[in-house]
Amino acid sequence: MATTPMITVQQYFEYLREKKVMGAKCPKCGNIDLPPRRLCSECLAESEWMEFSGKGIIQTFTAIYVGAKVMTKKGYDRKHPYVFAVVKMEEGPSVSGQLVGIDERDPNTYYIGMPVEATFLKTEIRTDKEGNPVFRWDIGFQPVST
Amino acid sequence: MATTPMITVQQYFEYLREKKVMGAKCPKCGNIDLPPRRLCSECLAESEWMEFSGKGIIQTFTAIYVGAKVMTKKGYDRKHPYVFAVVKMEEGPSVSGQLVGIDERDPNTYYIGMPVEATFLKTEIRTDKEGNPVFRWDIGFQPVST
Amino acid sequence: MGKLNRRVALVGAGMSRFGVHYPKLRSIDLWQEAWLEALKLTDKGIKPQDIDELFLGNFTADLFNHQGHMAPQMANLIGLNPKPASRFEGACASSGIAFRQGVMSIASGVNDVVCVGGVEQMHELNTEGVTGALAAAADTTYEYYAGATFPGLYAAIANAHFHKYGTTSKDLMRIAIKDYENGKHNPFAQVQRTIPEVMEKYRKRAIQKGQPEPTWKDEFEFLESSKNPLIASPLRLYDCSLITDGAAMLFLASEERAYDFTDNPLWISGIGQGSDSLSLHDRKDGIITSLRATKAAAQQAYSMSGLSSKDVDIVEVHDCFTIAELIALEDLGFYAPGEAAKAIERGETKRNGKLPVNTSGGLKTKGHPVGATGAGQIVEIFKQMRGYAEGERQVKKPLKVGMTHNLGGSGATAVVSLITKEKI
Amino acid sequence: MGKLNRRVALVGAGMSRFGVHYPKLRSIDLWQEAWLEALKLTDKGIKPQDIDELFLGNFTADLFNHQGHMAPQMANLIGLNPKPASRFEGACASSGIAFRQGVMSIASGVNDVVCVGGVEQMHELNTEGVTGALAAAADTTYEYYAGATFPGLYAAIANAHFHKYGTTSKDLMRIAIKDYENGKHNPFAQVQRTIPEVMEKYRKRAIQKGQPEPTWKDEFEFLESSKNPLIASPLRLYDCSLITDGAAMLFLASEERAYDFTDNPLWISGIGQGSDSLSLHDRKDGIITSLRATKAAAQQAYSMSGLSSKDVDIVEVHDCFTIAELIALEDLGFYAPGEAAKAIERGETKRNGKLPVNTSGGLKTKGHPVGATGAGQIVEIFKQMRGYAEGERQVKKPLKVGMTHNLGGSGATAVVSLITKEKI
Ligand SMILES: [Zn+2]
Ligand SMILES: [Zn+2]
Repeated sequence: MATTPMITVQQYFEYLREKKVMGAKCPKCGNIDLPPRRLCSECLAESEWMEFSGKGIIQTFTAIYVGAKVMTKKGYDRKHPYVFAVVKMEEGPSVSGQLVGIDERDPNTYYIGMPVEATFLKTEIRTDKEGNPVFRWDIGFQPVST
Repeated sequence: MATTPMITVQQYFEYLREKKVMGAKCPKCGNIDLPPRRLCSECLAESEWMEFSGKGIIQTFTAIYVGAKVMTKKGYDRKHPYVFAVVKMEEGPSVSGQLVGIDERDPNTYYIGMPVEATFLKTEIRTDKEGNPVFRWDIGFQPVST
Repeated sequence: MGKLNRRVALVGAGMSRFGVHYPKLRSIDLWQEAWLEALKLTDKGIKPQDIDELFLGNFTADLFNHQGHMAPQMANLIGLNPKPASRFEGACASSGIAFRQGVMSIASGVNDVVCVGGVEQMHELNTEGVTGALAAAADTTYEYYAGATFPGLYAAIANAHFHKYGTTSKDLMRIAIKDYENGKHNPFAQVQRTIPEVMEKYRKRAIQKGQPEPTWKDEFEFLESSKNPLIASPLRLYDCSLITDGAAMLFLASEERAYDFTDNPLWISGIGQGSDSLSLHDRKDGIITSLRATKAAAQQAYSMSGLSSKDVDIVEVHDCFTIAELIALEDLGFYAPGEAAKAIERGETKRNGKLPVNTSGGLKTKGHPVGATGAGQIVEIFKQMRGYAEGERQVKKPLKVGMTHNLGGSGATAVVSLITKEKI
Repeated sequence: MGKLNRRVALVGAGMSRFGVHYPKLRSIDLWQEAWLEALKLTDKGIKPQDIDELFLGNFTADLFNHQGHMAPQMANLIGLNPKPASRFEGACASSGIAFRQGVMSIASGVNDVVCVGGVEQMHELNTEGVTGALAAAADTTYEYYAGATFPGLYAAIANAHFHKYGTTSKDLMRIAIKDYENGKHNPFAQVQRTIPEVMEKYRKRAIQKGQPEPTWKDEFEFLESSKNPLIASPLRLYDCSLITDGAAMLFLASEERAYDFTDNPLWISGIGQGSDSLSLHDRKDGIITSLRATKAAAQQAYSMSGLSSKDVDIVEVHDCFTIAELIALEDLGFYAPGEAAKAIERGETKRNGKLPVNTSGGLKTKGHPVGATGAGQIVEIFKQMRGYAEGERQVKKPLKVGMTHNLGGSGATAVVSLITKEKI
């Protein structure tokens, strides 16, 4: 796999920008990691990129009323919470993401065990020298479209 | 000395705002501290406030061309450095302060051993809820007025 | 491996008042106050010349006060320069870590007497700033942009525990009610008021303002009301610890030197530390209803001392949130997974119950000056075991074995100590 | 007191390339690179299962990357959870402190094999941001508003040294020239170019641009020119260390376990740490031409090992600024106060001189990823003493005793280690 880029934090974010969920698979022991790791979390051998389906189920969640600044900037507040979720992907590993496409104020619209799929959420993190916004892309989740 | 305020960082700054250089003297061993300390730096007994004359001599100094943000905000830069000095006070202890009232670009106007006296320098540190500037007062030094 | 090459004693301890002190009292001032308090409870006194090294816990004065490199500064204030002085950081477990390293330094033969402390001055920032600084204890690469906050991470743990074991919000409320009852009797605590007293305050205020008098039939109804708003479901305000300024200090000595400071040293008979992934999503086998770092730390401490959970007479656990107290009691081996809530309901963890838990009031009422919390827990165990706990707070039964449990982040660090009256 | 209850060996070491890596490589990436490099130089290999604990040095990822609580995260990346993992902070001496605590943990009997490391990712901030973050290592209560910067504090030290001993800027330039010459031969260094090569680069660029060719008659004239601007008088650009991203890692073992990893362990025969007031103005008796923390640390290390400065064959000193290298050589006992400059002029500190100093290129060319610097110095001593130093950099004389000297802030923390080929 000499032609593929090295597994780094930055490259993982680049793939998210391209709307790809790229984890890592260990060629030695078969262990799968997400977010990806250069060194396998089971045996420390050098892993290789592996694309994920994006599908998973909610492992746990919370509706957050006093939010992180990154979220309050997006308009969430005590009256309109956002939902933070930990999702177990069908390939095995779990990952954190915001849960969207549900009614945050209605706890019946999301639950542990709910099937979800990846979506890609952008956040303005700063402006560049010309004053243009610079974005970061993160994995998020939404109910599986049927 | 029950009626005097406790020796705290905040009270030292309050005195600077009132243009008083207040150090501390240990009633037990006679040791003098500046900035003041509640516990004597020699014997850890509880010290008492002691007013300083403000006079001292330059122990060392430097003209700073790539400055702290607090100073670049005041307009100092690579072409106009400011001078940071450590001054040995006539009561014994040394303290740091900006040296003003000299020509920073002319190293002949300040030197180790030069007699100086305290001055009080204010810096805007933030604005309050109404948008009014909030200041902090620090000890600085200037050539002794003759 | 896993044993101390020399015995280590706890010979003195004290803490500043925990509370909202900025700008009146800063770290420098709080630290000096802790020294004076620790001196009071060191029977034969201690001098800077006696002390070989300083171990300081601090989470992030970097972000709270734009001050790093605090250990030499704090050493200077109590006359320790030019002796070694280091800062230890593991988020909310910072001074728990400092304590363990201080113990090892004596066992190593390098030191005979050390000072362990913690300090944090959080109120220089407003609440939004504090929340942002605390976020640095979680995984900012992969959790922060997903919206994680500290209450949020523990709320996610709580929901998983509710789902797996049927735990309820009412179970958590019992923990808050008990800890507020304890804090009332701690003159060093930030909040010295029981939940019924809080209710009474609201009642009086309503009457004063000519508003309708609230009609909560009991504490639970109050805790379900709008006076106890949701922070991150299912956690509400009174489930959470406080934002606190404070400092705590301990003196440790080798067996040879211990009696120079007191005739009644306590002994560090077991100590352990565990770690886990910083991010909650990366926990092994996806288990988040139990903290592996706590289990590892406890196992080391039990194994070093030869003691078991059955031997523990009193414990201070890291209750940054009510759910954390509940899970700690399970992970430390006091109760089987999913069983702690029932024991709490039976009153076993009350001050004069079978296993007094957080007699200090815990992080929720005593306060949680992050980097001083671990040392502060040991101050409480010291006071209780030596009979110095103030007023009603003093546990009446004999206390032979005390335990502290100090957590960092959402469980990425845990430190557990076993402190005994007798040499083991 | 002052002795290690068990012998401790250095059995492996390695570092990432130091340089400007953000955003391509972050702390997480650099740390994994350091692991792979350290593995290469551990003769018989090492596995996560062999390692009992992680000791991590980091100055302030809090301010550089808004990330605290890094030790469990770094432990996770190399398979160490749930074992203990702690972060140690003493500004630029952070991983020197981590190293000493790791040594003590083995001597204490608690651990047999430990991993010590350091990591810092500085380039996430711009230069102004980095300067602001570094200011947190000085006294922000009493020095920062007086205008203190790090170069400024060392410049004030330099002026005092010039005044007292007649030291000159030319003396400092000789140090820079020597360290750049060493850095050229270090493939892990941030700048691998001698001062004459830097001059040549400027010459070529001028010719290319059709500008008049510079006519510096030697390195000194270049270093007095506008190409080497004043940062804080008398210190200029090439007197200063670099802003660097990097990580370094070491493996330590008890005597019983050392031979499981190599047939040629090195031994930590002496180690010491000193502290001083954070602020320069508060130094004892007003002495700032010498650092009391270095003297205390060296005295402990010499006393523990029974060695003296005369026994040292090679040393990495903390040259955050040229003046710091000069003063270190005096404080460590190699030269009398005010005498180091003459020895440097005689060439004694060159790579094949009597006392090779900073063969790695030092902080000024190898780079200064603050929290990784102390561990990085030990990587260099390990490579030199084991004969692994790359190319021309390898010192030819036999190296029986190596020393490292790691400073924090303007001298508020110092750690000194003595590493020997033979057991002492
Ligand atoms: Zn694998
Ligand atoms: Zn005194």
